Amino acid sequence: MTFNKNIKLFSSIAACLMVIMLILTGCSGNATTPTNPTTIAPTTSATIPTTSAFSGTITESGSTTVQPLAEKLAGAFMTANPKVKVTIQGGGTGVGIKAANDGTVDIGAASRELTKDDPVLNKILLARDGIAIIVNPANPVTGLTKTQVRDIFAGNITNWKEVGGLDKEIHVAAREEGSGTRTAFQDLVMGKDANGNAINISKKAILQSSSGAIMQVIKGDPQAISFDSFGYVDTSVKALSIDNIAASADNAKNGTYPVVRPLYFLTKNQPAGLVKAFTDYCQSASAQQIITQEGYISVQ
Amino acid sequence: MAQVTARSKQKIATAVIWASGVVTALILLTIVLYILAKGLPYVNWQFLTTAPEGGLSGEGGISSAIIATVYLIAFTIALLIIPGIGTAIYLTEYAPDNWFTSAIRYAINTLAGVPSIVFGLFGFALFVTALHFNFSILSGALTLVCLLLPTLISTTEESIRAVPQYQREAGFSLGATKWQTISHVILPAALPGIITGIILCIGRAIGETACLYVTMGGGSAVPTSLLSGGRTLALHVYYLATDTRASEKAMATAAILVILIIIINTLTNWLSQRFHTRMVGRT
Amino acid sequence: MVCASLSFIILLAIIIFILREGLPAFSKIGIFQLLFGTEWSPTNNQYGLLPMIVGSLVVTCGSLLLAVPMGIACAILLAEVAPVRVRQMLRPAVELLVGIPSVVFGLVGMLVIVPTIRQIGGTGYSVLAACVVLMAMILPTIISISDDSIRAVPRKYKEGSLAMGATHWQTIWHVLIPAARSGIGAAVVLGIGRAIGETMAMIMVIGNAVIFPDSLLSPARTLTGNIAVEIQYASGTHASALFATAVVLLAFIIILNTITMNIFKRGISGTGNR
Amino acid sequence: MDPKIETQKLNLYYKNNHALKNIDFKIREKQITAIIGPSGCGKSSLLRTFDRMTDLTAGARVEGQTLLDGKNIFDPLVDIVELRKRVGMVFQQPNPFPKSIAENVAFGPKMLGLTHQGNIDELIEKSLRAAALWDEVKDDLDKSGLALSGGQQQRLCIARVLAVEPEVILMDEPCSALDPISTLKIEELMQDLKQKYTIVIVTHNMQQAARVSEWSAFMLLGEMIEYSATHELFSRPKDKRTEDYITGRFG
Repeated sequence: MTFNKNIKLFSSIAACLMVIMLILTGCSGNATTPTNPTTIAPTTSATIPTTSAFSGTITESGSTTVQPLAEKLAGAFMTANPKVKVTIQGGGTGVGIKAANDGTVDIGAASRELTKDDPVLNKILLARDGIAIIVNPANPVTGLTKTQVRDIFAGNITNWKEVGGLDKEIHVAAREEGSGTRTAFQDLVMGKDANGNAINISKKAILQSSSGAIMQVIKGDPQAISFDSFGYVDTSVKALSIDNIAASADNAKNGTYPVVRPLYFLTKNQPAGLVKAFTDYCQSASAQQIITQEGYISVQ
Repeated sequence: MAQVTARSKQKIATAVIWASGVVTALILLTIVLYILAKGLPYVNWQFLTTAPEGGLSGEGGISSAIIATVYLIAFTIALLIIPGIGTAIYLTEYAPDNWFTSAIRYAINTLAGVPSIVFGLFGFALFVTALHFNFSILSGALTLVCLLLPTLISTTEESIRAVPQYQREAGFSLGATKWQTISHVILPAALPGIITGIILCIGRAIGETACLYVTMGGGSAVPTSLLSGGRTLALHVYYLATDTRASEKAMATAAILVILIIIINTLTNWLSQRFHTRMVGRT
Repeated sequence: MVCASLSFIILLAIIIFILREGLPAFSKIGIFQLLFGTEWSPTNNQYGLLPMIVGSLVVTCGSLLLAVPMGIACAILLAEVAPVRVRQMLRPAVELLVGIPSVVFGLVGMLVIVPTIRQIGGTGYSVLAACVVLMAMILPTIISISDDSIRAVPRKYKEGSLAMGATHWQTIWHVLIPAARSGIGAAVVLGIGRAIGETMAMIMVIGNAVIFPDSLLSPARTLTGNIAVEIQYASGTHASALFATAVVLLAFIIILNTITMNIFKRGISGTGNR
Repeated sequence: MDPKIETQKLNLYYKNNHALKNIDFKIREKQITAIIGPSGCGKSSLLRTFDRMTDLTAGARVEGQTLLDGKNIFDPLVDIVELRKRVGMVFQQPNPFPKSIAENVAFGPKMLGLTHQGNIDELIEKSLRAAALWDEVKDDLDKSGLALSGGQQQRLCIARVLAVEPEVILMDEPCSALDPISTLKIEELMQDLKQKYTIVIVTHNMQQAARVSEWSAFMLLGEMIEYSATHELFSRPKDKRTEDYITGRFG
């Protein structure tokens, strides 16, 4: 029997060795402090309802577009309520809707309008998000009409010179089918042709499974064009104006910018207790400030 | 005349072989050196100990990924040892030569070939949804156990078979029962081989991404319990590379992964030497 | 006894669960439509896997075409030609590369190989990039296993051939390689298994477009990539179509496995009568 | 004086090979009995039936009986552990465990739970002295058994067997892997072991058989050809085949 003892001994040594390492990295990096967003000016945290009476955990999962925003909001909420733990998971809009519906998480996140075959859920409008048409900064083109955008993405226009650019082939990139951002782009831009069936994005398009990956494609390829949510647009890419309306937060807020979609928190039924506190907070002025800071369009 | 062409064929062949060897070495080593050169400058203590901030910037370090990886590996190995070694012992010592044993062998061989994304889906369907473990280290670990079982079984079986038959006979001849002979003679002799197998599994688990991508949820927060989601170092490389602009941080994490693999390899080689000398005593 | 059947149970569980989740897709879409349909667009309820099957095959064969000759040549170098010093340096390097995670290869592929291919033409995200990355991944596996099997050939075979005045290369080509045939075969099959099973590195470099790749520079999508790329947003029939993709993959592997089991049973006896 | 071990109509089949044919053989207590014959004549197989090592080989089937102190050891009710405690075996290839010398010797008793820690060290010393190895290893008992010389390793195996206080010691060509000096040591050791133990030695070395054993048996192709006192067998062989073998006319 001695052998079994020392195999178990060995694995228990390995296990507690790892636990020790765990504690070491845990405390030295004070990793437990929530990822409080550095961007918030200290003043706003004062107005967060100091409901430090709250404790417990909230679980959220869903759209990867909402995820970074949710992480920032959760961070701020956790600073105000140290005894609360909010876990943010990705997984995509589909997972968010399913998880919220069968209760595996308290809050689901969706980055598109719910359709008829999605389950009926309580929608909490978090923010709106404009979808920008982005190109490599080196691309001379500054604006396109909506029909030009549709023809490019459908594969009818294939050379930049047809839209006032260089004589180079257009490389179309897009999010994979099913992604909230793409579904919104499909409804708002591609739309339907004369006899009512949807115009599809060209099958030759490069598909990437996350917004960040799309940014990589655009950043690396001067001939590439794609779409991504405002939240992701930064100096490494150039957002084109649509029908000469600049892709800016104000234009999106005042409704002139045509390509905007809602970002929802979803709960099975009316939120209550801790979940309600968090969702109310997310609609509070301070939360909306975080939302605008992050490049999204606040609802207030 | 035939002799001449044979000799010239010999020269050409050796040249081709040397060329392919050099090209292969070049390709493979540039990959490793590229990663280390690009990644290492960004590796510092601060990078290792701060938690990554969510969002696109990819700022912050990788402490939550390290903690999640450690949690995952410890839990997976702890779950893996008993069934893995148990099956190997059964197959080498007790298995009757019948259809059931060959069915088990067939299952192990097939499991070894199943792609990790299929394990991921299986884990997703069983652990994440059916058993409601949700996206968590627990689901990830259980999936990894299924994935690594064939590896541990075959390495353990190999090291048990490497123990010479006369050791087994010596044990029996002294009146030891079958289980006593196994646990006191065969397993101790095969121990270094088994440990090598376990380390191999750790190495593979650290490198695994596809099956964890769908079972661990990939949240960037620090995992506090077995049921909280997280991302391993390898997954973090993927998220950094595709989800954020911080490609140099992805390089840094990849560099750490490569270093981990180097450590594991040297450990395995050292152990298999020891296993060899221990069995032979002095030649 | 119990833990032995565990592995058997796990294999069954995998097949059952994947089938259970995949069945709705098979029933709604139909096996024929699923396997041979050429259109894959979940939003319009079209689930044809043929482009992905072709994609997987093209990438696997492409990478094998590159990796197998190089791998075997390198194995010969290691086993027979290289002096011991070189062997002691190269061998650990190859073993190290067997352990390198696939996501590292994907990263290098995305940041180095894709931009270089972009210079040649297209977007860079292409079948060629996928083949190069896959080649780099399966090369170490093929080298190390082929090397082992060449070195396992009994010395007397080699000495016998050399004694008859054969050159070193003739000995290698006519005696050693045939004798190690089953080992090398196993190495190639392992390479195929890993190539078909690779996911993360693929979605980073292949562009994931659901088309039949018409040239080396055109993007494509593999079966595994199809699952990983769309699992995030899949629900309902779309999700079960992804599970159906996993069923197809599983079928590939099981067929591959049964074939190899038979070959090597015969293979081993085959070398006997050389 | 009834025999320590006796076989009656013993037949042994390996799958379809009839290894032992109707062996009737009596081994006297506290004597050294040698079994000689060309390789493949079944002498080792016969030896291995005495402590049922044949059970380990797949497809082995035994007919007839082997009696130890009058009781048939193939009777299913026989406790195999008890049998192997009373009948120890030394193998052709010295096979100490990859453990320390002390652990090697203590292995048997610990397995059988014969002693508690108390007098284990005494038992180790006693066994090593009995195997004439004590003086050479007494101050590095925790050195690995594998680090000893061939002769020492074989004596360690003998010590290991003695530690379980057997009644019979079976030796399967114990010296074929050893140099002449170690072989001589083992043969001297056998002389003083014979006071307390019945010894059966299988060897293809006829001089060794002549030197050490009181009784010798000659086997050929699975049959017991002749069995008598050693000096008689070597000086006045009754069967012609024994005579041919002894005079070295065939292998």
